[in-house]
Amino acid sequence: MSTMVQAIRMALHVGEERLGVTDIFGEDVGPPLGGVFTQTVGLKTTWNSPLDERGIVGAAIGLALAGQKPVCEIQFCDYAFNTIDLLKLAGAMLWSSNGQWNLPMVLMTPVGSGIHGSIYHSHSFDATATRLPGWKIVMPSNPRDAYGLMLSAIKDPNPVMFLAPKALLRQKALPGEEVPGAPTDERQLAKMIDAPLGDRSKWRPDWPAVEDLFIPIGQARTVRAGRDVTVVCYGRMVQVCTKAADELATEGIEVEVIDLRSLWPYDWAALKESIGRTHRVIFVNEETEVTNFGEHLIRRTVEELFYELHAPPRLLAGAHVPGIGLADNLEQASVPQRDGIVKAMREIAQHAP
Amino acid sequence: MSTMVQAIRMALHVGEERLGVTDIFGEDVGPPLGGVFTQTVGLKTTWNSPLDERGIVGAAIGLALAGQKPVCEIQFCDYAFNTIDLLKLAGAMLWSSNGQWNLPMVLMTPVGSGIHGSIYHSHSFDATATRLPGWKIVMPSNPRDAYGLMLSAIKDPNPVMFLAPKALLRQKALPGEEVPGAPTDERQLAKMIDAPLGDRSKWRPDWPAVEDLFIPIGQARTVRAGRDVTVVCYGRMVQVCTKAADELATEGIEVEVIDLRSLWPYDWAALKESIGRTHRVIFVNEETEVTNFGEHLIRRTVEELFYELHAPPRLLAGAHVPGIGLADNLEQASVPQRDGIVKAMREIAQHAP
Amino acid sequence: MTTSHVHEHHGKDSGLAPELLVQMHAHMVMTRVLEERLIRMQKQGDGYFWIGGPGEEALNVPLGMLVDRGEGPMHDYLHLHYRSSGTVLAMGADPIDSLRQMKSTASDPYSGGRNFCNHYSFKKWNVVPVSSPIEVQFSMAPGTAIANKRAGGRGITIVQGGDAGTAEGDFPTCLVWSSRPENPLPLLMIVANNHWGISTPAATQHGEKRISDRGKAFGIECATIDANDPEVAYRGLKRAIDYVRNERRPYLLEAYVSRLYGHSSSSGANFIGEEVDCLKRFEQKLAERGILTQKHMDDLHTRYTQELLEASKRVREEAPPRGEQIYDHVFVDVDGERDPAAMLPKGTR
Amino acid sequence: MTTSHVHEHHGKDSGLAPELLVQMHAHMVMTRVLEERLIRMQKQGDGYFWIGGPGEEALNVPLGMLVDRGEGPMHDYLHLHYRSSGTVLAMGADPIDSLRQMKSTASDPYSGGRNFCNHYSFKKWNVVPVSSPIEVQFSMAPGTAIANKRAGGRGITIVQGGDAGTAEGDFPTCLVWSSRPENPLPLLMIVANNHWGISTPAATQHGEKRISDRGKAFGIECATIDANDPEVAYRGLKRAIDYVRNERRPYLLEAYVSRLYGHSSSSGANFIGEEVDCLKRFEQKLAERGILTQKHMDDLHTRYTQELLEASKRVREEAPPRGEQIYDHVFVDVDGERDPAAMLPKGTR
Ligand SMILES: Cc1ncc(C[n+]2csc(CCOP(=O)(O)OP(=O)(O)O)c2C)c(N)n1
Ligand SMILES: Cc1ncc(C[n+]2csc(CCOP(=O)(O)OP(=O)(O)O)c2C)c(N)n1
Ligand SMILES: [Mg+2]
Ligand SMILES: [Mg+2]
Repeated sequence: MSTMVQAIRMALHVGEERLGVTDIFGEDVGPPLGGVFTQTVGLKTTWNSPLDERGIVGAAIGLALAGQKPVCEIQFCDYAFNTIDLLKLAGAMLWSSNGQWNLPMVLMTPVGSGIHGSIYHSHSFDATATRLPGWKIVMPSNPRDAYGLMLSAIKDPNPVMFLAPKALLRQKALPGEEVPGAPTDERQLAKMIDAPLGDRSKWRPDWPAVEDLFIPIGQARTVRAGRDVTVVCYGRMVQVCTKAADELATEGIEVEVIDLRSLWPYDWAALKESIGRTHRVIFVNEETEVTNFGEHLIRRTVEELFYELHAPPRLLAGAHVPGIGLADNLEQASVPQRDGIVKAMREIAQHAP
Repeated sequence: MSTMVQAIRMALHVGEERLGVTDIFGEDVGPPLGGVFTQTVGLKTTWNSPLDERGIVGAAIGLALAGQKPVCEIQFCDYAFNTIDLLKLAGAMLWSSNGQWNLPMVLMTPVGSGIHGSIYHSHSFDATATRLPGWKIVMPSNPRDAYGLMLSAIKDPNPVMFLAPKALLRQKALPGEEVPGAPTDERQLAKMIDAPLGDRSKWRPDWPAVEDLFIPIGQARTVRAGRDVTVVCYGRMVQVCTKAADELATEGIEVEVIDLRSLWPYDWAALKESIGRTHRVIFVNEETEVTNFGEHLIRRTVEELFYELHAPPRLLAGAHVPGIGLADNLEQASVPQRDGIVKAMREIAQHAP
Repeated sequence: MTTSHVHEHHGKDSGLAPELLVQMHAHMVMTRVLEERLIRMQKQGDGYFWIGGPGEEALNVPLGMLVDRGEGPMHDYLHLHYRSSGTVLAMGADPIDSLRQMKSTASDPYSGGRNFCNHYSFKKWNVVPVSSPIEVQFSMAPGTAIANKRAGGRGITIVQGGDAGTAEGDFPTCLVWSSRPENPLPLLMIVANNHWGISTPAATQHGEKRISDRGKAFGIECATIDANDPEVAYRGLKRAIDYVRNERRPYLLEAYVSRLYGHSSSSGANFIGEEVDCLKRFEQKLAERGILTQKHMDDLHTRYTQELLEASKRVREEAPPRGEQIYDHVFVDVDGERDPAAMLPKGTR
Repeated sequence: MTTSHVHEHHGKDSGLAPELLVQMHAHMVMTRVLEERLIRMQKQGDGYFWIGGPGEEALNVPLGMLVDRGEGPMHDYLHLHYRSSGTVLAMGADPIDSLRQMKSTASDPYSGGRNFCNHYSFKKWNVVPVSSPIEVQFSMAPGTAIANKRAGGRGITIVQGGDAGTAEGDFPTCLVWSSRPENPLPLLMIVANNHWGISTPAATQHGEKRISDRGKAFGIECATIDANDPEVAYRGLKRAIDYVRNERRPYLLEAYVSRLYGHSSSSGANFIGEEVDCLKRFEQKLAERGILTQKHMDDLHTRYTQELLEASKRVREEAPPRGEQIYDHVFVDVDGERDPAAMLPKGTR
């Protein structure tokens, strides 16, 4: 049972060995630490950067321009907001040069709340990311998807942003969510690839023979089938919504939970099919609720499926306030919680047109 | 008949004389140029800054922290994308200090396409701006509103962003859109407040006795009443939509055009009343169409007015591509045009549920 | 003239009055004890995260003692970082408020339970809110310095950050904006150089022999000092502050400090034996010079520790903020206007 | 050793071969003629906006002549700005393509009618796309320089911008990243100092005596030269490029240049008599030294002018891009994958 952070690390290792990754870099990404979540420890091409997010994104663009395959990290997405101009530039490089320069780069960054991160370690990035034409955006909800999406991101010749739900990084894989080829015994895996505490200068990882797994960018996953309501979510909200759906099942309400996995491009075909069947849909994410990507999905839904709907589509998202406060009550009042989701699911299921 | 750029200049003058404005600054804002659109020429408190948008926003925050009343400018909103972290910080200052520090600052910046500005002088900023909790956002569509919204922005004790549709800056006021107290003879006004070409070191403006006009932030304006369709727009799109509505009137279709004027807070009461009457609504803006503020308004509409709607709500917005190309055909294909708006209005008006 | 040199004064008398040294020592002890209490609280589950300034006391306490404290541009503005506990305590902050912020209580006067510990804000003393993003304070500082200069008094702006943070564009922004020929500013920039950025040694990322050299190209007065010695730090700060106050021009001060408990609770927050302990070193000197006895100093340490232990117990009883309070302080109301927060679509959560 | 000095060699022989000077002169004339043609086109309504490099020929032409031209990290990468016409023409660019970009034709090879004139892009020559935002090229340049160094050849990265732009954080980002002790980079930074930022005189905003001094704190080799003299510029550039090629370390070169037609068409694009005209000055020297006759030089000017006039007529006949092409080149396709642009909701426009 690997964790998501182990899955990411194994994917980056495969990237180095089989997919031509040349540089994995960012603040504290290289030795001795190997990432604030240990996501890059023991890898071959890692290096530490100066404390300069603009320099990190800029260097990644430059490396990609020169045909290298960089994976750069912004330590927390909360610290990427001084680089939006460079992210826009990266997304525009191919387009503005009329097809001359593509950028084979990956930018990975931890997102979302759930670790008591206070104002600057709780930001979401999906709204901002989906406003960057020229970028593909992926966001896994479990170790297997993290592994398969990272491999696809690395293989992709375009800029791809990998948003890692930080609250899930240390969770163990559930059955069916394992990284193919990785030992299922967690003790054994930890011994192989987790760095020892203290001095690691002599330690070398013993990488398991993991298999290729390329989860197509743009392909959603139905986590839980259901006939009554469609719930579209991603990242940390997938587990919360699935638990909420299980709870409602005891009331005889069958909720279909779709994990979008790719935010851009996104799997409209899957959404259309499901909403066409259930006629009721809720979009759930942690991002602040105004000018929110879920609102785009609602727009698309009413644009194409208006007469399919038996209830107004709903959005459950973060409060439109300047930050997520540290105190428990504040964080819980700021992002969707299981109870609220259950309540919304029940309301929409029981809604009579 | 003053132009919008003259109206802004007169409002800034009133700000200096009657509302305590201490600093009007930014790149080329001070002498000799007085702004790339002449919006700040002849004013008392203007000064030029280094070519550093982060420094501009940072200095404005610092000035506001120290109880000054700065109006800072980002020369084109296209160049504000390396300052989003600072804009977020400004919006969070009061909230994160639990109410201790408010920031009485105004940030003004030209937005939108329509002057053949190519990739970096055509950006819209409304989607990004409405994702900044703690900021109020205004965007005028004519000289009078520009004047009245700027005065309210200056008076407001919170950070206010003033988005100026650059394609309208040099248009003359239509009847009813004049700045109260300004001479209606344009030659006379120009002689009084427009700087001469060439050396201006000795020139001094002769300010007209303009009156106070505080257009409440959060109050929309019905530009054109109509029973059949509601169109919600702002900035440059207001004229385009109004012309389109006039065209449709000849077909007996009466379109109501609402100029939002304030994007945050926005006048939901006015929208609700109108949509409740017409049962059909189109939202129009120039911003790229994915994770777009108009999508928020559609979400709010289906959330609260779903059963009032006799047709799916529509969004007309900019193409989701990396930039706005310079060639005419490219720009026109990228942002809403009158023909497309007329077509959409006709479709939604004739739409049979 | 632009200078850059390391002052070394260990051992020999600094010429500072004994009373001053005693007061300085007391503030340093309280700062250390407070940080150790915060670390303990976090480890005991009375807080989620710790970051703070043990190892910077010899720099931050003298700074707090030298500040012209007050509200408005006639007084000094401070743009501090998350290791500045010594400065605010020396200015007169009540340590229990730091415990409140650690415990995220509604009574936390700095952020109402919203921000991490050591994220200070004192409107009445011109201490602007400390924020987590590194170095942004260097972009804001010129603004308050313009106000100081305009006010025509002797107030100045002081901004402080770490060494790794100088790689951000905000640091040179401050160099450029404070030295504009059109309007040079009374602005003291302090770089607390502990030679680390979390896990990254400065020597691997920074080619500067001295960070303070970066001021030279701008004609900015600059110096580098060993701020593990509070007497050296006091005199270095005083020289810098006097210069900025009188000349109304910028000054860049690089100060070597220690990071005694590592970066933060994320890295364990355990005492690092290899780093110089400025407090221990200072106490040896005070004892040698017969200014204070070790006994007196130990007693002080014990008393403060006891006081803060009791304070932490009291804080444990204080209420947390309520969920609906997230909507407080988004805007200050403009009379007559409906609170825009009330106009929000309130999605279910 | 770090140096910073202004070389002055006017009048006296620079030791450069006459053939080289003749070639240099021809490129400078073509560059000037091209810019004047672009200006005329804009004024005649054959383009919306002009910005370019008249006044920088004496710097940019020698640069283009000294570049190791080719594709990939074994050759030089160039991150240029919107005044770099002289560099790309000296490298062999066809001037008609600049007219195409001015006219926004579909045949514009640099941007397909999407970008302003003088926004070059040559994949085959490592000239990365010029973009309008000031100074961002200084944040990207370290990336290509890392690739140059890794490739193990003699290729280097050259990045160029203006003087006002050095106030952006991207400039110091380049200083920090190119001089990291862990991995110093073969990176030549050129600041074309024309003493203006649109309407703002550098002297009002910049306290640096020399911009090149900003490299000193990082131990970066630096120099300031008078690049209104192409011989001085050639030798200054050669010294800098040789150093970077051989030492695989960064170099900061500040070059004084003129802005002969003002900032852009927004400021009128009229000839500014007060500024030094590097081409005129160079032609006087070539005549004095008997290297070229004024007649020959005038004829060249006339011939190029005629050529570009005819080219501009041809370009006028070329087709503009079609509206639906806005969706081209958003992504490069990954085999088997549906083009994501096709998945877009296409709102009416
Ligand atoms: C803009 C930004 N990037 C990254 C971080 C994460 N982070 C927190 S502290 C730190 C290191 C700061 O080092 P330095 O500036 O030397 O200050 P020190 O902590 O050593 O006192 C980093 C990278 C942050 N808080 N802000
Ligand atoms: C980030 C950014 N801010 C503002 C502008 C608008 N602008 C275009 S050119 C210019 C002045 C540039 O001056 P300098 O760097 O000295 O280069 P020069 O034009 O003098 O060659 C400005 C402010 C821009 N293009 N990019
Ligand atoms: Mg440090
Ligand atoms: Mg310049």
